[in-house]
Amino acid sequence: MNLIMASSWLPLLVLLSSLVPGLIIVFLEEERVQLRTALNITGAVAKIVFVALMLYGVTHGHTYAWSLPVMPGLRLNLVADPLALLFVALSAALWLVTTIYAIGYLEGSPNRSRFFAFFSLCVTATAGIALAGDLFTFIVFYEALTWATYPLVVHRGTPASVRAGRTYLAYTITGGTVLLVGIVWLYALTGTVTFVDGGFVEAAAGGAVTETRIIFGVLIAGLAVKAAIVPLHGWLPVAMVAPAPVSALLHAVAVVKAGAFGIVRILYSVYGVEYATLIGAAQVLAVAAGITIIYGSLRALAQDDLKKRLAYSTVSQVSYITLGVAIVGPVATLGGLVHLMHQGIMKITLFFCAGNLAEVHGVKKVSELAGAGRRMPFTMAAFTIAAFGMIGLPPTAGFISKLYLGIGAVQAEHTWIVGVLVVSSMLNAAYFLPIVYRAWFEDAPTGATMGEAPWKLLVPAAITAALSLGAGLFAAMPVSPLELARLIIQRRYGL
Amino acid sequence: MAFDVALCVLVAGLALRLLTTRDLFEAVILFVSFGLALALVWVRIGAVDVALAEVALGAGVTGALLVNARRRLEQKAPEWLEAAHYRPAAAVLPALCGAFAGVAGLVALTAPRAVQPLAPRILERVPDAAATNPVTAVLLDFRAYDTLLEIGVLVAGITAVWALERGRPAVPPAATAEDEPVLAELVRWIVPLTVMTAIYLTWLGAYEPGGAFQAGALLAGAGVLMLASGFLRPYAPHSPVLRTVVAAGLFVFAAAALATVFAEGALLRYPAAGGYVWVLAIEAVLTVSIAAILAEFFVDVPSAPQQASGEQR
Amino acid sequence: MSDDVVFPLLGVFLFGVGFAAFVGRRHLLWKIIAVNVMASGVSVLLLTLPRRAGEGVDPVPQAMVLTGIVVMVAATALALALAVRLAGLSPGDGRHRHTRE
Amino acid sequence: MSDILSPDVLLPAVVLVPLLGAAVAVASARAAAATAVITALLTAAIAVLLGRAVVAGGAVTHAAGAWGAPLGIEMHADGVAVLLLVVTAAIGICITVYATSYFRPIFEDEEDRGVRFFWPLWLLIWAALNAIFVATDLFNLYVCLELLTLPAVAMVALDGDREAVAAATRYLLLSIAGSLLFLLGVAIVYSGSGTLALAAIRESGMDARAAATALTLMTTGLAVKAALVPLHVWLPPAHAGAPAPGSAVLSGLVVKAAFIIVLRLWTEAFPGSLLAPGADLLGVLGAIAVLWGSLLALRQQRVKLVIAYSTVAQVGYLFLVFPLLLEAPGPAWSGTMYHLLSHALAKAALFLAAGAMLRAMGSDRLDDIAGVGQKLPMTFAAFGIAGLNLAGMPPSGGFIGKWLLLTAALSSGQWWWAVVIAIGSLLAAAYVLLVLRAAFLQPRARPLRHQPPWQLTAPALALALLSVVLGVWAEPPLLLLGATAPDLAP
Amino acid sequence: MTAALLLATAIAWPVVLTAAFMVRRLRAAVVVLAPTLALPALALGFAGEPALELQVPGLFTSMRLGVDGIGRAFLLLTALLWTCAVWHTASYMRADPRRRAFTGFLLATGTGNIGLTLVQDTLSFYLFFALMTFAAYGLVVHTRTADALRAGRVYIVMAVLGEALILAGLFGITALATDATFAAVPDAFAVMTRPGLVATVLLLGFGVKAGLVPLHLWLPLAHPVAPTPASALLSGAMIKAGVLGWLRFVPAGEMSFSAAGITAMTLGITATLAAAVAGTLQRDVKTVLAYSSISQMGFVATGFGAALLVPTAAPLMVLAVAVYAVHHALAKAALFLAIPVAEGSRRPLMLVTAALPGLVLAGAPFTSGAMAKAALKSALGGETWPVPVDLLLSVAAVGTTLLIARYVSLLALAPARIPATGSNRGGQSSRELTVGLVAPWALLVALSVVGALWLPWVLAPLGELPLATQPAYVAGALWPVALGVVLAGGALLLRRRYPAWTVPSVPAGDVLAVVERAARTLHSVGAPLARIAPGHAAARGWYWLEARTGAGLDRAAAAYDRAAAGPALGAIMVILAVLLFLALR
Repeated sequence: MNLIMASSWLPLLVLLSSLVPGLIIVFLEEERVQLRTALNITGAVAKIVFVALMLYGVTHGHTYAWSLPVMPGLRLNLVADPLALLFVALSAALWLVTTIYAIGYLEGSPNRSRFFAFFSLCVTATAGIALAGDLFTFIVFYEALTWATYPLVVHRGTPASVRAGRTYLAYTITGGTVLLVGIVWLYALTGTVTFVDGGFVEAAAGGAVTETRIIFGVLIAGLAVKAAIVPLHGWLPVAMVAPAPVSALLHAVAVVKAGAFGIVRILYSVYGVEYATLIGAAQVLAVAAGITIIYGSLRALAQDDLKKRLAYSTVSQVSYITLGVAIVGPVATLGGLVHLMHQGIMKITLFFCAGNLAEVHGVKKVSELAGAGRRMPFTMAAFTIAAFGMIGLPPTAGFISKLYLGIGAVQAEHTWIVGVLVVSSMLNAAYFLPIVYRAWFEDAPTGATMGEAPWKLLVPAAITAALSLGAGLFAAMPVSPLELARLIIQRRYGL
Repeated sequence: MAFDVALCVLVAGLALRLLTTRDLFEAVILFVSFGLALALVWVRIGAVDVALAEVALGAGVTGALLVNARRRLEQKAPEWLEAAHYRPAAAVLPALCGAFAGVAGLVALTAPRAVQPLAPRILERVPDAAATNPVTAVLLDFRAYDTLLEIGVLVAGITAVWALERGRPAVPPAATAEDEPVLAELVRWIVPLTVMTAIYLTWLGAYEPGGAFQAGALLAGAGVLMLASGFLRPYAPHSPVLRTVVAAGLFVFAAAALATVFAEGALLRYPAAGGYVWVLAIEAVLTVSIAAILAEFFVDVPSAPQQASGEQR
Repeated sequence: MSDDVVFPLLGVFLFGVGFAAFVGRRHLLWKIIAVNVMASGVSVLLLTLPRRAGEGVDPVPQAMVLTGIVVMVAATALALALAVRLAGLSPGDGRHRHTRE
Repeated sequence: MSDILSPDVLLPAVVLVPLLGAAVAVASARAAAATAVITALLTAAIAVLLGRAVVAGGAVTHAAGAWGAPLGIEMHADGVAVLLLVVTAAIGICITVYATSYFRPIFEDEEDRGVRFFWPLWLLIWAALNAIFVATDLFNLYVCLELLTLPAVAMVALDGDREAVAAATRYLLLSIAGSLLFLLGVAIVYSGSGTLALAAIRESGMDARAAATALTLMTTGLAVKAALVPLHVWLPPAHAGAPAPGSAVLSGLVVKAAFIIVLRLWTEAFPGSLLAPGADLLGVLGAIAVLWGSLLALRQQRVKLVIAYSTVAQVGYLFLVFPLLLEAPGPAWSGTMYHLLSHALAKAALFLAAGAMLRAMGSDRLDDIAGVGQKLPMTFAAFGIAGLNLAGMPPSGGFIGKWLLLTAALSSGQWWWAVVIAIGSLLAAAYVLLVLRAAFLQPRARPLRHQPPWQLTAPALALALLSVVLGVWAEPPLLLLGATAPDLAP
Repeated sequence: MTAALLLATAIAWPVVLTAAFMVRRLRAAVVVLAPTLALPALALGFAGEPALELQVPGLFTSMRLGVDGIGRAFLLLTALLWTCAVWHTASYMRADPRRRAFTGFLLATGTGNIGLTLVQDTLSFYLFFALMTFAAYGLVVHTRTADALRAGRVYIVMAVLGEALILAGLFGITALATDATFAAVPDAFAVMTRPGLVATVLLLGFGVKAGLVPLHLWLPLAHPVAPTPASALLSGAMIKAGVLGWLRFVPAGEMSFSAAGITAMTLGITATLAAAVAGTLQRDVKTVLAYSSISQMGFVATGFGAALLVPTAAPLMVLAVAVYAVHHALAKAALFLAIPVAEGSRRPLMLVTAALPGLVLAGAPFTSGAMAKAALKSALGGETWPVPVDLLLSVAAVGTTLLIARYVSLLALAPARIPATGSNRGGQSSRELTVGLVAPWALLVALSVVGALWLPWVLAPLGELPLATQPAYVAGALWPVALGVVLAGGALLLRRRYPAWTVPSVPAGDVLAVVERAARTLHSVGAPLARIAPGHAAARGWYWLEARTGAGLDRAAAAYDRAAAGPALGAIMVILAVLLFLALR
């Protein structure tokens, strides 16, 4: 009963749990480290608790909704349906670890209050995106995310980082604006923006096929920027100048995910995959995703800068999500959705490790990785697990996603997608295995510094690595991401 | 009829000349006479109030201001005077503009008049107004709100001028009675007369053409004369007395407005009994303020730069 | 032609020539004079446009013109003050009040 | 004796009180500041009360002298008017607080920064603004315009450097010419319709050609005052040259007043004209303004100039309403008004923040404000929030306005306006970033000359936050606007 | 119950050991315990009754364990080999600095290899198969010499290729299967739109591991460089995993896969012949064995291909393939383990013993080899082939014999005269023979010989195979061996007579060089293509535009301001008004 009483507030609480600390931290002096840390951790834990509550409720058939009237006919809707929970759970979980990591990573550096303030705002926006119950709410938080992330990208304040920030905004704001136009257009056409499982466009405007096609294009074009779909991915590798926790955030938790999640929403709750396929939009999207997957991997091959390589790997990996939801059929969607989580935990691990390497030993390039396994065994172990996950080797999480994607592709009789997956797996291996090889099978250069990262940097990586292994190894367990995703699919397809 | 045409031609000619001449002094003189001629036009039309105002303000004060400004420019930036570069060659665009304005005016001119004009309706209600002179009735009753804001404009103007001139020391008197005997003598006679006339005009305003603005202008003129002849030492620009006098008109008028809103439930709706008194009172105060303001306009023309900059450094 | 055409024509002319001068002449004082002439033109039109032959003059436009004249005096005074002030200032003068590079 | 709180008292009071305040401020230099503060609070209170009254009991009309139109002048306060009054009041209070400190000399060589003239000028402007918002009479509007222009010009020249004075002169002459064009229009209307009341003109069955001429003249005249491209040249130097609080009120409100009048003319007096291609012409000019203004803003080197050019662009947005108003009355009207309101708040905040930076850093050149983010966090926060509002980023009033305008454009099938709006907001983001970026750079070793007191930081932040509130709590104002959308039946 | 427990242990023990190895403190102990890696599995292999099932719901995609007929055969051989090899390693590696690391990889690989014989569902099979494949890399590159690393590179590339192909096949099956079990595989194929494609993909995928030509490239490189026990396992156990993969994933006998079948047979027969030739010309004894493995796998492939092609012959074929796998595993392991022993002593007795498994391989009469060949032939005999298959197979047997001969001769040579390769000899020219070194070898020899002689009798009834004792078959089996021996002798005599003659040699990994060149070309073409970044180009374009037009914009603005200061502004105002007027009326 109590739970039900509080229920309608839970989505809001999830937002506030990071918004409030953020706003307090803004006004905190640099020196108040203890208090700031306390705030951050409390907020993160609180968020997880709230999410857990909702998770429990949703798995027991309860839906949480909170809304605030903004304009006549338009409200700020926070709805916790399973799909939303999938994303919000991911961001909540990863926020905690990333916070711990960031605290360790930034020890003693300037402007930490600013950093953590925007860090929290960033996560708030992400949670908002996840819980958005309609396109209006979605765009609100989507844009908020763009601006909340900017200070993090330029955090170092070097000319390089400011340039990167400029590029980042140039891309994302353009994307946001295009998206806004698309949303308003759709609103003008259909008169509604509220998400409906299976989409509402067909019902509302099935007649105007051409128009819905164009709008779909506009919407996706807008989202593709954050989702880093070729050719709109340019900002992602450039944003590498940001501190490691930020990169982790960008790639695993917030920005890129927001784009991908948006595409999922469009296909899943706005157009509906069936209708999108009917008007031929989904196929085009799938092809774009396929191209991105291959292209990203090819670019990654050529990178010597570790974080750049990871960035291009993200470009490639995130499009799995798009690919999955762009294919008709429950299993493919399942694959896409579950990859939303899996990619997150695996990629964040990789960035944590990359951060450790750079932070502890100043290793930033793949060519400098020789003997890294000896120098920081635990970090590299975590890295290896995540890397194998990215390649899609069993029993890691990556394999599960890839498996369901492949199955879905076959069931939808898109054999070419199987080809894409296979080739991309090989390419992933081609740019990750050399790293693993250098780390473990080459000897460290003489005079190389030894020593593992401090626990604040290590524990997060260890946790996420364990997760990315566990998510695969225990995929059949009821609490695994796979099962959560399956829940969504069952809702949708009534399986 | 013919006279009208001739008059119009005269006015037009004056305007044309004063706008195209190269000599600023000539232009200013012509402007004053242009104003006077225009006043005749007003009389011909039958707008005596306007005629009075034109003489007092349009021709008088504005003319004086122009003369003064020219003198100051002479002092501080003589190059400005021969800088009256006006090339007929460059007259194409202006001509275009003029033509446009002409066309627009003609369109308006050829357009039919209003189906039901306002004048009759106003005139039939004038008896209910606080003044028997229709114009004054409109100024201080029907459209008193405009007049209130108009005073505001005047105050704004003088404040603006002051703001430009802050830090300026009191202008030394241009002359003293000693070195201008003729003027001094003249002043001895004229000033009292003007004052009398002003008072009369103000009082008259309620019934006949005349009123605060004209009266104020006259007073201002007198003041200016006295200043010029050194009978009157100019106040330091921000002396409390001067500021109070300047503000008084606006204050009283606005206060009256507020009071009427409370008392009569409508802005500047005068009490049924003694509305006339209100009007007279307001007019009286206005006259003084307006006079002060206009005089200040005249006095407060900027000082020499070296002084100004000397002040700043 | 009757007088309810003559005077409006005068108004039109005054406004036109005033506008032309306002646009054409670079010298501030002439610009100021020009707007005054324009104003006179408008006043003439205000008074004479609505009026039919033979009728007395409408008090409302009279009041408006009176107001207009006063407003123009104020505006002219300010404009002249500005012009003279401008003549007194050399470029960049007083800039130091504002910012210091 | 009528009840002090009855709207029939409040409506005239909202104009008279600042007028009285101005008179007092003129009379006594010593009491000026105190008077201003009190007047500000009073006026604000009156505006709010009036607003409440209107929300409760619908639009209020006050007949000056109890004559009523067309004999006398009427004041009319509907939803739009009270929103404008309240927003003006909010900005007014902030500017007043700000000015109490801004003019205080902080440098050895600064003696008199003209504050005692600022007060009366500012109160007169405020009175004029309020008067315009509630005016219903053409000639009354003319007088109000003049009452607005003269102090505004003085504001520009207040800092007294040559550029400012030159800008002021230009501003004055142009707007006098504009006023005269307007007045000529008035003359034509009066002779053609026999009335000066906007509503009455509509019914007067005035000759179409004359009406067109009059509307042309008046619109052109006002376009000068509203700095609509290509008549915008006077604005940037003037708004950048004025002292910060002056710039705030000029950019935030004064320009808008002119636009409001244009809108009133087109919707209330001559609604038929919206059918004509003239509406599209204004739209096109608006579009050009959006692009041209934004592009030039991108090229500026001084913060205040960036903001000033952004005003040129934002005014352009407002003029997009004309082509949209017939096709999509609801969103176009509310959107434009909402954009106007939120932009007023944001722009005022920006200028106040810029002023604080200027006083603290001694310069507002983009290269000199590096690291302002760390040095003046509050000021910079204000700037950032307000800037995002300009860029139409949620949650902010600007976003709501953008959303509605886009809806109007797209639902009426005029997608090209949507494109303009989109590009405009992109460019806005770009020039806001121009300043934000500088703040994140590592600070130069250039010490603050002066730590701004709360009077310089709080108002800016308050206004910025208000513009956000406007974005989150948008339903009531929008309902109010929607209720008072003009009926455009020609 | 106990069986189930045993089953659980059989798979859990290796996992436990491997996990324990990760912990630095337990490592030493684990290294000691390593030889027990496969013991539970071995026990299970002997004890476990077929069709024993055990399901672990939560784990992975709910893993299924079990032992069935085929599984048991492979379980046995795997467990045996692993036990012997790891045991052997202990003493073989004594002097090796990286001994522990090697053991670690050995454990991981073993876990994979044993696990894949025990699981009953495709996904888990893939899991363990992948584990084995990638862990084995550590075994290949153990010595870190240039050759080793190159071999490793080739191995991993091929492995990834294989994994990817298998993954594709896996998608194909799992998408249509009711569940992941092997039992469901045939039904999946039944409803497939293009079963042939899937089958071929899988054939090639597992073919990489099974050394199917032309996917065999890694074998001749990896075997010589890997430590001998590792080579034994690679050739003995791991390539059999590939075969098991075939049997598990491609339902031979359910339907006819003509494409896959023909591919398999062609490649198989080619392998048997070509590998024999290439191998005989090798200089390194391990390379020789590697090629022999390739050629042997050729036989298996041929058999399997036939099974794919002719459903009716499938049961027999499958059996034959199984038999072949088993006996080849034992024999090949024995041959490998003989090498270090030979380094210790080169007494003729030892050499003869070492050669025995070779004879089995060659299919000398009365051996499982002969029987398997017989089985193949009889199954093939049912059909008519475009080429004389059985003749070719006999020729291949000759080749095998020659290979063995080559092996023995190389074994007989002194280490000094064996061309130095990466193969690890602990730097010493001769080892002292310890029990740990010799016993496993001896055991394997014994097993292979005994098994070779015993298996036919066991298996004959199962698949009503023709007994390999029947004269016809004896003859058929005898002549190739004999011929081979004769040829070998001849070659030996010639070599004695004309020492000047040099034998032409084939580079290890024959066609590899070609492939590598092709890969390089591909990369040089692909790399620039990958550098195209349209989105970024757009951004850069904008900056460029800004840089270019910015100044112009300023100039334009300034010019306009200047003009507007003069009459122009008025004109503009007028033009504006005129336009507006025209637009309004």
